[in-house]
Amino acid sequence: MTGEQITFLAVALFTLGSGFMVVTSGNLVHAALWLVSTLFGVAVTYAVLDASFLAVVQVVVYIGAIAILFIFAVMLTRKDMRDQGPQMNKNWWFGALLAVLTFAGLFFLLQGWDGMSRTAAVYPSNFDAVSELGNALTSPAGYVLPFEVASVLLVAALVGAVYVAFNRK
Amino acid sequence: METTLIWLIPLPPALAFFLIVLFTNKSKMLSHTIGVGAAALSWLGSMYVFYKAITTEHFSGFASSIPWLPTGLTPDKWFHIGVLIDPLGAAVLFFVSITIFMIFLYSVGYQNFGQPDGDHDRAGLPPHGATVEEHGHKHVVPSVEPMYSRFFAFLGLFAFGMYVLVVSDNLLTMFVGWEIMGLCSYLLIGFWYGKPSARNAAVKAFMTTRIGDVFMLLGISYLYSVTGTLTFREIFTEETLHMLAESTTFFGMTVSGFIALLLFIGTVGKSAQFPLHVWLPDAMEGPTPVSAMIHAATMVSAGVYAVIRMFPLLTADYTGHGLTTTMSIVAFIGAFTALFAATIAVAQNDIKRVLAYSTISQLGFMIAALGISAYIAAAFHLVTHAFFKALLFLGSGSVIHGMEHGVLHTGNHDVDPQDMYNMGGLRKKMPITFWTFLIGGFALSGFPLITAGFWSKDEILADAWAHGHTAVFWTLAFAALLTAFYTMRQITLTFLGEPRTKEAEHAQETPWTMTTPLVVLSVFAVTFGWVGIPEHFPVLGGLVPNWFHDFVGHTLHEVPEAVEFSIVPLLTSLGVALGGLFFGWLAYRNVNSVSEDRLQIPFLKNKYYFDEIYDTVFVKPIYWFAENIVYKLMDQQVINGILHLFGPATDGVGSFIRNKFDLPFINRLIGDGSADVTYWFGGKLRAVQTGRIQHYLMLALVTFIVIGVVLYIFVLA
Amino acid sequence: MDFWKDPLKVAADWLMGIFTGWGMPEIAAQILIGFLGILLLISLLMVLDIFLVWVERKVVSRFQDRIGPNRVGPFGLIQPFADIIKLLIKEDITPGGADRTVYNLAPILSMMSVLILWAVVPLAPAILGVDADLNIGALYIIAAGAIGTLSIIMAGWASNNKYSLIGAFREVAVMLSFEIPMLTVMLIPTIFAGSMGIVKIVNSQDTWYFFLAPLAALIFFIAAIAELGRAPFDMGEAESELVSGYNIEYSGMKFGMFYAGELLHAFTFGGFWAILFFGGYRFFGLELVNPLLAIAILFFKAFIGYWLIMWVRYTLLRIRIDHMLAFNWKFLTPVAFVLLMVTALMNALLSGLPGWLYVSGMFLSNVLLTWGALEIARHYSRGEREKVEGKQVVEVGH
Amino acid sequence: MVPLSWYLIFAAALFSIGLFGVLSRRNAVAILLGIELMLNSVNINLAAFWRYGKDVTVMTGQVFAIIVFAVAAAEVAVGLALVISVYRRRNTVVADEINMMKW
Repeated sequence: MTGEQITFLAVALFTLGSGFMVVTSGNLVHAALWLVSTLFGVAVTYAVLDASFLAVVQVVVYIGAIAILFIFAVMLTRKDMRDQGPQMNKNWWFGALLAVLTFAGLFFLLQGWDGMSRTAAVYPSNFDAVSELGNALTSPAGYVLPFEVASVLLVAALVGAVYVAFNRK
Repeated sequence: METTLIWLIPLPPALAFFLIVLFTNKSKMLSHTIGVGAAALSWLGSMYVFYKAITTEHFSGFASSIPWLPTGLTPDKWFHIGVLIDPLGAAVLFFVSITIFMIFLYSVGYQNFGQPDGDHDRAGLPPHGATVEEHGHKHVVPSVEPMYSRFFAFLGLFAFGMYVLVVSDNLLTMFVGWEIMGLCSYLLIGFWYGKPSARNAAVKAFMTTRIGDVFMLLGISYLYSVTGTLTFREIFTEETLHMLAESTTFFGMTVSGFIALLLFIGTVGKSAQFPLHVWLPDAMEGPTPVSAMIHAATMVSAGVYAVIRMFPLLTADYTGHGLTTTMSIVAFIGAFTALFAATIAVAQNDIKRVLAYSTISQLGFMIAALGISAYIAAAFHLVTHAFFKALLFLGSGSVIHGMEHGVLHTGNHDVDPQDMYNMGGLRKKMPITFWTFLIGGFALSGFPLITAGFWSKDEILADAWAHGHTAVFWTLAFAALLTAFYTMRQITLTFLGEPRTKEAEHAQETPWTMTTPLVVLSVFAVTFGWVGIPEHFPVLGGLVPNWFHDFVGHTLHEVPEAVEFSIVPLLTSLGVALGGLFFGWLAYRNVNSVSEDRLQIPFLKNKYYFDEIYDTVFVKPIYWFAENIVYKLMDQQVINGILHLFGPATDGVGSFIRNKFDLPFINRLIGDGSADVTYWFGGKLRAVQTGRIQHYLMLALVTFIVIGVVLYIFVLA
Repeated sequence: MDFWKDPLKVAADWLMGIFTGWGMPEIAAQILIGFLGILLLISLLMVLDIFLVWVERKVVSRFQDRIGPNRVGPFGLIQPFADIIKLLIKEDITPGGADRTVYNLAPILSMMSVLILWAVVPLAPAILGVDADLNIGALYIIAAGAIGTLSIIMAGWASNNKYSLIGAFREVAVMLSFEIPMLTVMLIPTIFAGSMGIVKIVNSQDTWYFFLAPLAALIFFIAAIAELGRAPFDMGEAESELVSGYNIEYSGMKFGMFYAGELLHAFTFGGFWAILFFGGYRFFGLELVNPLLAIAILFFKAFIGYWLIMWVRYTLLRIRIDHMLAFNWKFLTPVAFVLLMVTALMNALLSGLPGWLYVSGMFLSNVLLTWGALEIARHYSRGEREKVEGKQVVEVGH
Repeated sequence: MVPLSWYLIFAAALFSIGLFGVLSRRNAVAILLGIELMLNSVNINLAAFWRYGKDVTVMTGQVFAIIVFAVAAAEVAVGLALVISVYRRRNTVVADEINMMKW
């Protein structure tokens, strides 16, 4: 086992463990905080994958905005600090079964794919992924249209969210 | 930098159009600020590009293009659109941007900005004047145009079309600009749509130019199908031209000649050449800045510009000995139009109509020059003509404006402020207008040595003489004589002598926004000629280098040789210009009313009855055909008859089907039956719809897994 | 001689010799030296932090026409140490009903979010002969700020106190909102430098970016103050309304960490302001003489920024929360967006022109934009005022 | 070196955990939390495919991930706004009790 593999396993276990806590934690604020740690694990995974931009954006967008929004929402939709009653619905066992089945199915399908054992090419030393990503996002030969559509989606979501959550007097 | 700027040049007027139409229509102040500002921006950009072009050594063009229509698999095989400013483009851009900017500025004054709203003006009619009270007594002053903002919006769109046309590097976008201008000319000629004459003129202009445009589109399509490209620089390569010149098509013409002819028909429509010239005089119904815009700076020039652009195609099969079929047609139409329009102009009394026919005639000069392959002379005359004709039109607008002032003063609305016989002696009332109009008129007549018109017209004549096209030469020379004659007639009737009406006595000089463009354009009308003095000209030749020839010549692959100097054309042009001016003055210095004018020949006055001929030959028969054949015979008898037959037949079949098939079978069995089945199923299945999102998701997942497993087992394995 | 040229390098080489002499593999020795370097930097920062407490107290008393600490040591310099001892020996209270883990984690995260910022601060042209650059440095600053936001909401929620929760809500809303203009104007140095790397940004500042984009520097400054939660944006701990805001339940060293974290954060943002707009450690080639001199230059510039932040804090009044958010969303953010677009456009148009023309073009466009934005704001606020007070016509007497 | 399979299985596991959360939690906010986990697992896959693809200079994977970020942000904003709106009207955020839309 190389150092890289050990790092990966540690991060993956940390992330999965946090993820598990997200879906099982009885206290919703704790669940949201566990989400933060899961997201942080994912950010580290990106960093391991040499996707530094994604890693930082993950922290900025997910931890800095989305997780905080979750915590806000949790706090705004309750009367007490503690959660009352069970946090799982009656069919949770069926959900668990389905999740396990999904994982098994995915695992089975991935097993049959011959690209599974592929290893990464050596990362070019003078390759600037960030500016390359910038070019890809903004050049007409790249992805400028999806990028613009995504921005329109964000504006629509902004307006929609304000409209939906607005407290009409 | 330059190429980016060229892309941006057409943009400000287009933006101005949208801004004015969408947002600032209410505010006249804001609208004209945006319009004039946009024109100024484009002008600045154009000047920068022009400056860069003339300071570049051996300038051959700024070009840039992007792949646009995916007509191939890889972007380099796509249809490219782009911009191209070569020497010809730079020269055209130069005069187009100046004249457009000047016309925008002029419009502010012409449409009476800053004057009060009219008493009973309404949108669609020219303003009638407003009554104001000052120091206790009322008097009538000009009132502001009700659709002031809209006017600037249309002008902006028009300017956009022209800039697109000039900066295009391919026929397709050029055609787009061409058509935008066609639309705008329709909108602008019919700007005062409350007047029936303006409406009809707009429709006439649109329909007539449309005839040419259809042929032009045919030419473009043919060209694309043969060469697979519409980009100028790709068409004008040696191989392509050679290929086009070698192969033959209909009527034994070469492909290049045939395409050039088709494109030329487009020009005939756009530049109002015989026999599609009829729309242009009527287009005078529009406001005067529009006339200047259409007749000088942009649209008609665009037609000539297109032919100059396609010159390599036109002369692809020209060997230098004997004109080709297409070139002969072009030369004939040009020369004929030049003479024919000049004769009509002699008998017109409306100040703007004279200029309209003079435009047709001058465009004929250019077309004729192209027909005899005098490329640079045509381009030169295009530029100089644009300056002095814009000047003349704006000057005539200024005169009309001054006259309208007089009309408002006297209150006698029967006096036509455009009729030259109502004028006279205006040189004292409107000095700036007079002097600038005089400069423009002399430039048009080709007053020797000083004016720009002399040099460009002389070059055309010299070319015609040097290449031995004597018929063309003498025709054009006679036309030039007439030109000088009617120009002097116009100046004499309008400005010289004594006022013939009370209105003319009370005419007034126009505001600075109108006179400034006149002064600026008059400077160019004189000086622009000096950049193209032939090298072999006696005394003057060689004082200044023949810059224009050198510069524009670089547009072509090989710069055309300058023609040998010859004394005959020089003497001719001196003679016709001075003689025409002198006779014009002599004949009209004492004429006081229409009846004393001996040249009011009905045949000329009525423009050779062309409108009537077209009316009889084309319009009336088509109306008759539409009324009698299409409407009464086809529609009412044949089609309606068939339709009436269908009715009862369908009715019979319908009731049969209804009673025997629909009611018992469809309704009972299938209709009600399916409803029952659905009802039953719905009752059983509605338990599934619990209203809980997670149940749905689970159900979807289960289904997905089941389908996946089934597919895997039965299909993949 | 070498020692004075680059003492850090000499020290690192010396340590390397010792460690490898002990039989340690080279890679392990390098990692160890790296850790020691981090330790050194953090210790330096913590000592600086203690000093900052004294500076802050001294400056505030001057602003308020007092003398400030002057009993312990010369000019009261020993006072912060006495404060620390006091904080350390205080009882460590965790309120009943608090969420213990989260409650105790919050101050640590708060301090951490400040300290990790220093990972991307370029202290000198080259430390240990290496000029490493994180190519997303500018974004990293915002990312670290996100952790600070998290620590505040954790503290506010875990304390089980309504004042602290309200304070945290306000503070977090402000921080989230002001992150947007801040990130936007950070892209402006990025445009000029062509990179998000902080070192690249510093190195390409032959002209301070302040002169290219004064408006961006101003917006960054305002957003930074809001991000710090200092007056006039100190809604989170408005004493007169919320007693002490999100850290109301903290005492002893836990409170000390929030407090010290805030001071160091202010200083750090002074540093980033200097780095992004005032050339960082560069000062007419002086930075090349000695790395320690470069660090001193950077700290000097950071202190100026810090002093400005203090000046604003002790001069201006607190702004109401809704005004603050409206100011951000309706004014600062649009201005920042427009500025970004204008800058990008001008950069494309002016590129290739001589330097002075480029700089003056940029400067002029900024000034024009500022003027326009202020005109619009003035017009809008007059409308608002008239809506509240009714239109008032001022008669001018003859 | 870490083979690609590890990343994919890691992502699949995270996806399944998220799925479990979505299917089993009562609180609507918690359901959204699960969805976030699922989106993140997708992003891990995208980043891994980018890194393990034939050519690292082709940025499709990262671009796709960025767009997923945007979609996630939009989804959270609208989703939480809906939750808050529902809470205001019906005083509950338990998914099982928000079941008016049925036969």
